[in-house]
Amino acid sequence: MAKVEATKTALAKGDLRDMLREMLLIRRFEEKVEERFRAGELPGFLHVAIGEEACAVGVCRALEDGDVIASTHRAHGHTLAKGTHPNELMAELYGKQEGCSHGYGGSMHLYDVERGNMGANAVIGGGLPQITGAALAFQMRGEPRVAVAFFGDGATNIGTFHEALNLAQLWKVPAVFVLEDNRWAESTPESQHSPIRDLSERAKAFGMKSMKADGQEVEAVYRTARKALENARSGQGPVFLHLDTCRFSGHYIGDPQVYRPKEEARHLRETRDPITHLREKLGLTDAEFEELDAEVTAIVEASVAFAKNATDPAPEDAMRNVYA
Amino acid sequence: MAKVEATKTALAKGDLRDMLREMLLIRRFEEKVEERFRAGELPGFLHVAIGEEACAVGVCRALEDGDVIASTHRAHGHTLAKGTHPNELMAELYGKQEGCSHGYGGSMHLYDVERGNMGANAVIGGGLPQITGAALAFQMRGEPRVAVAFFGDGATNIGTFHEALNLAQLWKVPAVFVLEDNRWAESTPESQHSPIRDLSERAKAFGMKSMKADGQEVEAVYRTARKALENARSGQGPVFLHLDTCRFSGHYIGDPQVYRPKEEARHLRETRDPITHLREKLGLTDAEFEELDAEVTAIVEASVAFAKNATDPAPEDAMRNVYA
Amino acid sequence: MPELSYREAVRDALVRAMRQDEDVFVMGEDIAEMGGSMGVTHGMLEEFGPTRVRNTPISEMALAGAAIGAALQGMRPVAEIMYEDFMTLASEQVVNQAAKHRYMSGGQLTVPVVFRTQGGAGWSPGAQHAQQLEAWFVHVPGLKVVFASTPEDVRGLLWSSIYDDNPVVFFEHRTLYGIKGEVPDEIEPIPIGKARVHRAGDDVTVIATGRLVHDALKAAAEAETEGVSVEVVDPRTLQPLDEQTLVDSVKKTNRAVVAHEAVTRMGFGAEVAAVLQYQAFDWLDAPIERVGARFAPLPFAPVMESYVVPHADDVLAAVYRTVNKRV
Amino acid sequence: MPELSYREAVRDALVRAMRQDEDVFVMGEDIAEMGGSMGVTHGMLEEFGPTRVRNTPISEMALAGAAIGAALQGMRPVAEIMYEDFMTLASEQVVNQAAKHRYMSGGQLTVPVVFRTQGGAGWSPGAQHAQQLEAWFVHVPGLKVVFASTPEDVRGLLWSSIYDDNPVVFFEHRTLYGIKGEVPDEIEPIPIGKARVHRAGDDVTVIATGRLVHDALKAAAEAETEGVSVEVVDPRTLQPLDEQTLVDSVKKTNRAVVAHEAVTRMGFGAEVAAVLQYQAFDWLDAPIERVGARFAPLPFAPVMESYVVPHADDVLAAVYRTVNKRV
Ligand SMILES: Cc1ncc(C[n+]2csc(CCOP(=O)(O)OP(=O)(O)O)c2C)c(N)n1
Ligand SMILES: Cc1ncc(C[n+]2csc(CCOP(=O)(O)OP(=O)(O)O)c2C)c(N)n1
Ligand SMILES: [Mg+2]
Ligand SMILES: [Mg+2]
Repeated sequence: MAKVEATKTALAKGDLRDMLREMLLIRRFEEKVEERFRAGELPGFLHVAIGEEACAVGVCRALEDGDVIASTHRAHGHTLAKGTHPNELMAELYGKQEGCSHGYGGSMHLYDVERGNMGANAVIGGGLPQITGAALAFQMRGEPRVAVAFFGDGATNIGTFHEALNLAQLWKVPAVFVLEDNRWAESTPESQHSPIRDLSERAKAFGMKSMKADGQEVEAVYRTARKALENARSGQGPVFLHLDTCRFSGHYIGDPQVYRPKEEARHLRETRDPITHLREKLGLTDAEFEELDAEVTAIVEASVAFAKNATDPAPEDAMRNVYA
Repeated sequence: MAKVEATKTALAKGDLRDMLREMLLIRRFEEKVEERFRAGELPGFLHVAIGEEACAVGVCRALEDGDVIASTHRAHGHTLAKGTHPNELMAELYGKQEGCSHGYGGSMHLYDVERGNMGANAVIGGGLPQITGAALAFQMRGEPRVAVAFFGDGATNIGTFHEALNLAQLWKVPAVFVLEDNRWAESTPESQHSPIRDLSERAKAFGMKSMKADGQEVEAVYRTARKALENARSGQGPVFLHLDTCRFSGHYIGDPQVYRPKEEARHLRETRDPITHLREKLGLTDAEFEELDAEVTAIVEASVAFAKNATDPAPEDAMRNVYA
Repeated sequence: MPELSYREAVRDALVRAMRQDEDVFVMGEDIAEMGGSMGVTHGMLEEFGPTRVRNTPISEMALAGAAIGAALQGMRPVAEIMYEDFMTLASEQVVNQAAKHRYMSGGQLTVPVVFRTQGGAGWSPGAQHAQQLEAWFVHVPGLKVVFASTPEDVRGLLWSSIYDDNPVVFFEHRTLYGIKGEVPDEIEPIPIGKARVHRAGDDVTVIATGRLVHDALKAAAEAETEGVSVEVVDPRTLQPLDEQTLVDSVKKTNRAVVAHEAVTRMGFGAEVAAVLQYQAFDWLDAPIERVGARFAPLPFAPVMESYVVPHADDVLAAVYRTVNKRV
Repeated sequence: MPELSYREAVRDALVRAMRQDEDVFVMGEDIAEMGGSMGVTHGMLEEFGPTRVRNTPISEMALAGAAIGAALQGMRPVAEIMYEDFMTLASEQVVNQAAKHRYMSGGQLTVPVVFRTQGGAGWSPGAQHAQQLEAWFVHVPGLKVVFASTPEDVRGLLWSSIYDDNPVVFFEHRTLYGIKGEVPDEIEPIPIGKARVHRAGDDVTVIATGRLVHDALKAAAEAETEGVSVEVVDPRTLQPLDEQTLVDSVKKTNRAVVAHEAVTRMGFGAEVAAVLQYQAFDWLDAPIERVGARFAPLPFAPVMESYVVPHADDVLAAVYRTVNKRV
């Protein structure tokens, strides 16, 4: 998707409108995924990031060509924001050869190497040391590229996180570690999984620079991400980018959320929706918004049609790609 | 060994003299171990803590009966300070049945459960989560006991450390995590293994209270350890106890230390010897010191004689103790 | 006899042990309010409270290690590792610590801890959420390894595991939680180290674990219609292994098939085959057949996933191969 | 032909690859100034500098993971895990990540990384510094597994591993670093997946890995004096496994012994036995013997340690058992 001019700090209205469109596309895409899953069309284990669209879009918009990301189990938004076509993503969720992982990965293992997506990881923290390593490769070859890892608040409790950030800072590799802090790890609220209330403190243990932004304000995310990337790219070392965000839905599609007051999610949807915020900021009329909505909805519908008509792998294809 | 009265903050001369004696015993014991290893009498892989005696003695003196420790690969001092008789320790190093681990453990796996030594661990960080768990057991049963883990600066880089301290703070268990910071991890200086210069910063990531003491001043170690233990015992949560210490010898017995300027160790021995410091503080005359030295040296010599005359396990004994 | 699902049977053992014994408690990720990702601990928080039904952070090393430490201090913790794939993270603590403390201390310590975990394909989670790694732990002296396939067995064996003074790695199969079966009113502990003969037969012995026990029973019923009499044996505990029961059965049938969902190469079936060829060499009329997953990670697309892991028809084909080998 | 020690042979492969190829670099704990705890990388810091000879913190997960990440970006890292026991810590990254990225991405990625590690008893380090865990990795599709026993093999196979586009877990044996052997002037890459017949024989085939290759050769020489002709084969690569060479040998000798230092139960020998009994069933005149460590952690006291792990006399006894079975 179109890149925003690097040096720019403020964003032109057109850029913001593109971002709104992109967030809306992700929202409608994931709503469709929920619908198709409930209709029994989608196999596997799926997690949507509804409410967190500004994090994916704000960060990925700030990337340069050649930068790479590693995502998590909640990967649809990152994948679309990094440039994978909705058709290829939807086809993957349907387990088709045209899918971005050719049917081998699924929702938790979305890859698009050509577009700089090193893969979504279903093991919490699993992708972080690899981002440190990718950044090391860039550093060793003197390439002006940055490697970016997405992860959640729950992931800050796993040793892999600690080791990966420590090593990245020790070697000052060009990496940015993006914390999407939605204050939940499945059913476990932050107060039950972390002894500290401000997870930026985690970065102190490594002497890593940390930056913070409201994850519901895409412009703020974009601006802060630019700074973080600039810091990493210019050799000043990795950055811990803390995004304050919210999970509107369940942990996984179908999650009854017995552990969470219904009130909470409703309240968040009403007060913290990144799409509503940006729409108001841009002062879009209902007509304008509906036009945008219709446009992205058509793309999503088309992706479902594409996926359904796509090619099923043959059973024996399972034996391919085990080794190079 | 005799416990120091709990509420006391200052130490009576007699207590300090006991500590000097204990540090000297550990020093002479480890010098003897080096000698016997070089003589080819001791099998296995050994690490001495010469120069770090005040950490072991100061902390273990501060413990109450019922408190437990977990040690590291550098365990002789902790083991003696926690009350294991030199005979039992030396016998273990000779692989005898009378050894504190009955010949099954060796230098890196010293246990003395009756005396509260849950075991030395040869996996860096390996014992830390178990100290969190032992403290959890004390907390759940309402016992006024504290679990104490020793570890080095190099260990602060491993995920196990991060997870264990995080969990301990989250659950506010009665544990104290004692960092013996000698600024070396084998051949790797702290500057090469950690991005921060003050490792107390590690505790911030967990919101854990940290306390610091000069690890070469046994009284300071003791006093600070008392405070840390008090904090843990009274339910105010675990403490990160940072002891600034030095490794006078190689990483392991026989280490040529090609990576380290000869100068450094000599300088440390001359300026930072915890035994010299306390001896001067107590104003011991040469005669008094030599008397003390002769006393502990005799104990060490006796331990070697005891160990040599002790019982070799039978080969088939290897099949015992695999299961309860 | 009441009927319980496999899931309820696991819970029943946990609940009864916790009712009678203050030292028993459970810890794991999302086991409290949510009742565990598989719903096993559902309702236990309400009965026992957060002190004994402990939600942990995502810290497999510390959660396993803390359970070990509590066990070393006399508790009987049951730690849940949400997926077998994450046992890789806990493996240092399980393998180097839990399995060895008693030994390294020369018998001073006991480590009465249970690590419950689950895995299994058939629901397309992809390559990181359905591996079967039981073979790894069978290779580690000091550990006991249990893999139960029925509600009755899973309850009785979990009970025995909780009260065993050794560390037990306790495997449950994701696709079995829903199956129902009768269980005794009172828990009857099932000894660790005793295989179960599910079905007597004369022509071929199928030694199966986990989900494959049920596929083996299907295959056996099918084979019977073809006049082939199949004996189905579930070792239930992989370590210690009830070699006698397996060998006796094969000495009777003279043919053996070993079946599990794990990858065939270096899977548990290799150990069973090695034991049988050694102890029943002169009785074997056909090579021992191994049925297991093909040599690939688990793919996402259902058609491919189902191709990688074995099913009843694979067991049946193996059974037929052994008898054809005779003629 | 120059003579190199096993240690020097490993170093030679690393040094030559790094000289010709900027993408190759080494990372691990204490591999720089100290030259590694086994001295393998001695002198390499001086030649290549700290950028390509990287000391890492004690962070096995991150060190393994960073190597994987660099490999995903086109480098060819060789990561040293100081002791096999610590592979438990790296296992999540090796098993869930390195082994599966290519597959999960549907072939988009290659992961040209080598994980060098070592283990082995005989020097009384105790239970946490000498385990042999190669069997674990043989069970994981997507990994290649190498275990070389001679200077020539270790050099040629490490070279092939560095240039293989798949993740390779490369096992070295602690007690072999000192042994010397002739090697070609120029490195001759040894194909991964090709066994080596060290000694031809007619009566019994001994399939051995690591240190046991040398014990097997001792045993073979001894057996010869008793008129028993022993063929000794070293698979060298455990995954992929050169089944053909092993099977052909056994079809010739009709008897097999499998020997390794790892625990026998669920060890690599189980897989070999399962393969042989299946593919050479009608040729076997005796049960396949397995020689491996007894079922205990490694004890400290030398007399006990030596009792737990196998030696030449154990191989010899197994060889004799197979021939006695004939009469
Ligand atoms: C190592 C590991 N342990 C447990 C899980 C199961 N799991 C999947 S998502 C999740 C919660 C993650 O929380 P967070 O990191 O905050 O991400 P979020 O789901 O909130 O986006 C857990 C525990 C896992 N995938 N990996
Ligand atoms: C997990 C693990 N990795 C590597 C080692 C090898 N090793 C033993 S001691 C040591 C250095 C430890 O440094 P530190 O924690 O500072 O303790 P010190 O030796 O200085 O007392 C290393 C790397 C190990 N024992 N465990
Ligand atoms: Mg979260
Ligand atoms: Mg140190």
